[in-house]
Amino acid sequence: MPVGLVVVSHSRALADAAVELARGMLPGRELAVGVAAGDVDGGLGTDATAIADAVTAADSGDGVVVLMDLGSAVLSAETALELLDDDVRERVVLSPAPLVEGLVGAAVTAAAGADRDRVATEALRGLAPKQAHLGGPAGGS
Amino acid sequence: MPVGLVVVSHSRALADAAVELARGMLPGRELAVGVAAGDVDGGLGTDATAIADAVTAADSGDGVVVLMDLGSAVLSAETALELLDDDVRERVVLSPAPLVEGLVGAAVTAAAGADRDRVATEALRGLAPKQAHLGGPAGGS
Amino acid sequence: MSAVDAAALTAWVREFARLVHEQRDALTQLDAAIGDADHGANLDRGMTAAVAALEATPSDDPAAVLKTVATTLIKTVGGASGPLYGTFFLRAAGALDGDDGRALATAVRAGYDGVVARGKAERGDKTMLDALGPACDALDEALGSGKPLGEALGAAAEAAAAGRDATEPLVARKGRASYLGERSAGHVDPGAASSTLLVQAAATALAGEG
Amino acid sequence: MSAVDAAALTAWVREFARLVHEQRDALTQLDAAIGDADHGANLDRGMTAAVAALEATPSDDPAAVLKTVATTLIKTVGGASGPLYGTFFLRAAGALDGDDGRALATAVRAGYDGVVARGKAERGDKTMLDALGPACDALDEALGSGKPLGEALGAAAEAAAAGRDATEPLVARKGRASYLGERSAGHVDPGAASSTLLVQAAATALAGEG
Ligand SMILES: Nc1ncnc2c1ncn2[C@@H]1O[C@H](COP(=O)(O)OP(=O)(O)O)[C@@H](O)[C@H]1O
Ligand SMILES: Nc1ncnc2c1ncn2[C@@H]1O[C@H](COP(=O)(O)OP(=O)(O)O)[C@@H](O)[C@H]1O
Ligand SMILES: [Mg+2]
Ligand SMILES: [Mg+2]
Ligand SMILES: [Mg+2]
Ligand SMILES: [Mg+2]
Repeated sequence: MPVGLVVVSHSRALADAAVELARGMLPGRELAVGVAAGDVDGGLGTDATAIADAVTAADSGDGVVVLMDLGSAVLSAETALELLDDDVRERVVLSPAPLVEGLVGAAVTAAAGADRDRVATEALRGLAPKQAHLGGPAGGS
Repeated sequence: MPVGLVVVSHSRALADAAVELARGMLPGRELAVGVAAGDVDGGLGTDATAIADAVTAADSGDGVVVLMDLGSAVLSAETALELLDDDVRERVVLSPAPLVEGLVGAAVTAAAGADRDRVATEALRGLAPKQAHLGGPAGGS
Repeated sequence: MSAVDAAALTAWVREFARLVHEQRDALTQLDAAIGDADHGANLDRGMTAAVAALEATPSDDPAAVLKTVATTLIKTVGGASGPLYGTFFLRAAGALDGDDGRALATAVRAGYDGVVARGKAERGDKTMLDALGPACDALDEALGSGKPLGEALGAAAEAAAAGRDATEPLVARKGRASYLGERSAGHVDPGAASSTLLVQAAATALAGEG
Repeated sequence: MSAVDAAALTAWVREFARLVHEQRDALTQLDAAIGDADHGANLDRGMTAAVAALEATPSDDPAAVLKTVATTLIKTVGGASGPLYGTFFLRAAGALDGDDGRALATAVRAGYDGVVARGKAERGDKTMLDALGPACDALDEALGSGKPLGEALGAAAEAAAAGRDATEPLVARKGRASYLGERSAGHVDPGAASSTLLVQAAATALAGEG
């Protein structure tokens, strides 16, 4: 089973679209990506209990890499860790990678069967092609 | 007039949701963000002519910072530069920042009236709070 | 002598909910100045749900009361204050051991430490810590010098209010308001204001306990 | 002697469109193996639109013909090959100066350089450069040694096909296929295949010109 992926965002639409984009990189290949996004009413917000549920569902024993947008999404993801069973929690990585670019890198790597650390590493490298192409983080036009 | 912002994505839904998230950081403040996303049929893809139009519309003389998702979105944005008038082109920065996190940083800074270089710099810093919170780019759970 | 038991904690939660509901618009106004104008709505939604959850599943276990509040806030608040207050109540529930004032102070201190750990802010960053921190200190000090709980909580509420007021000139360094940089100065932090209500609610509801 | 004029370039574009349409499924199959299974569809959509655009606004200006193809591909292809082929035709249009074989070779070389500048790939990265590059070299060499344009384009088409075939064992280092790493080896690159059609179309349509 591939490493699980979960996208945490303030926006359900953003999370769903990011997942669709990542899936577009992998036509014909199966990839389960959990989504925990939006507040209880579907507005902008995050819900740590929903994140905990998504992580538990995404974990098949090989762990889960969680990508978050920013701000309180990070706080909610950390809070979700407190709600998880100890054995699941140990297998979860909260990734500081960029949401969209990191998700694509993680998805492609997870679909290839890589382990959790490798998937997390590729998530962090998600920006590298864009930065290399545009001439580094300091690059301009 | 604030610096213009344009979001280039393979996915219209992704771009719109990212803009909505950035606007959520700025309640009550006006912020125009141009979107050039999706292929001509609304599928996943990018269109350099649409990007050039969005940049031209977003430019009020103080320049435009363009955020892209990845891959051919970057190629299309660069191609769009070739389609622009010389004077507009000189005022455009293609940012290697992460799409979502960079857009939020750029939007908040642009709304505060900062100049183009400052907005571009803040876009590049968009990941910093998440990375600092989670313990740096190498950080895990 | 009565005790800081499940009923007392429930009364505290209800009083906090009442104050938040009453101050909802004021809290949202504060958040409109330096944030996204939702703090009052967020917390009122969360605390209304917390009171409803306690009514739906009342418990004799004081820690269970705090845990219910925690998970309800985490689920329903949506914004940064959700995981932060949620962590406060979660850690307080985990640390609660006993039903006297000391036990309450220990639990509240653990909750505060949880907010610090979660949000990675420091006092002076213009957050709820600026009200909660002084309140914990005042509570510990008053109990340590032998004051009764009611008096100690009164001192804590005063310290919280002073800490809240002191956020006004500060520049926000954490949370959404930090995006404003220098322009965040000149406004009281909404989370510091709601935290002050939390401590004031304790002073009102738990004055006669422990 | 006839010339590489607007009509000749239009014939080249039409022949390329015809070949792409004919090979549409084969191109998509190649992309299914190491990409996202859309290259044939992308390019067929783009070239069909390009031919339609040339019909809608025919021009006597050879550069205008290439420019129309460029902007149409940029607009309608959607994937990476859109800006890349778009840049090829845009830069070729900008460099076109004259209507003989040398002028064509110069324009095509400028187009190739544009693809290099745009995509920042190198030969050997398993991209369209692996077919276009050898084709440009063969064209320059043949014209340089005095061969007529028809023969020179034939040599270019052979070089493109050889370059295309040589992409099979390569590991992709640019574009979407690079995400596959080592697993991209063992398949011909779709863009190298379509570029070969572009050069073959020139050999067919422009054989008697210049
Ligand atoms: N990292 C943090 N540490 C402590 N408190 C924080 C932190 N981030 C935000 N806060 C508190 O949360 C309050 C804002 O809550 P709220 O408006 O409900 O959330 P949001 O900012 O997501 O809309 C702030 O006024 C501040 O007191
Ligand atoms: N950076 C690049 N430089 C040169 N050619 C590239 C580059 N990236 C992709 N390509 C070419 O584009 C082809 C894929 O085109 P296409 O399938 O239409 O686009 P996409 O990959 O966006 O779906 C590849 O086979 C390759 O030849
Ligand atoms: Mg708020
Ligand atoms: Mg909010
Ligand atoms: Mg493709
Ligand atoms: Mg594609």
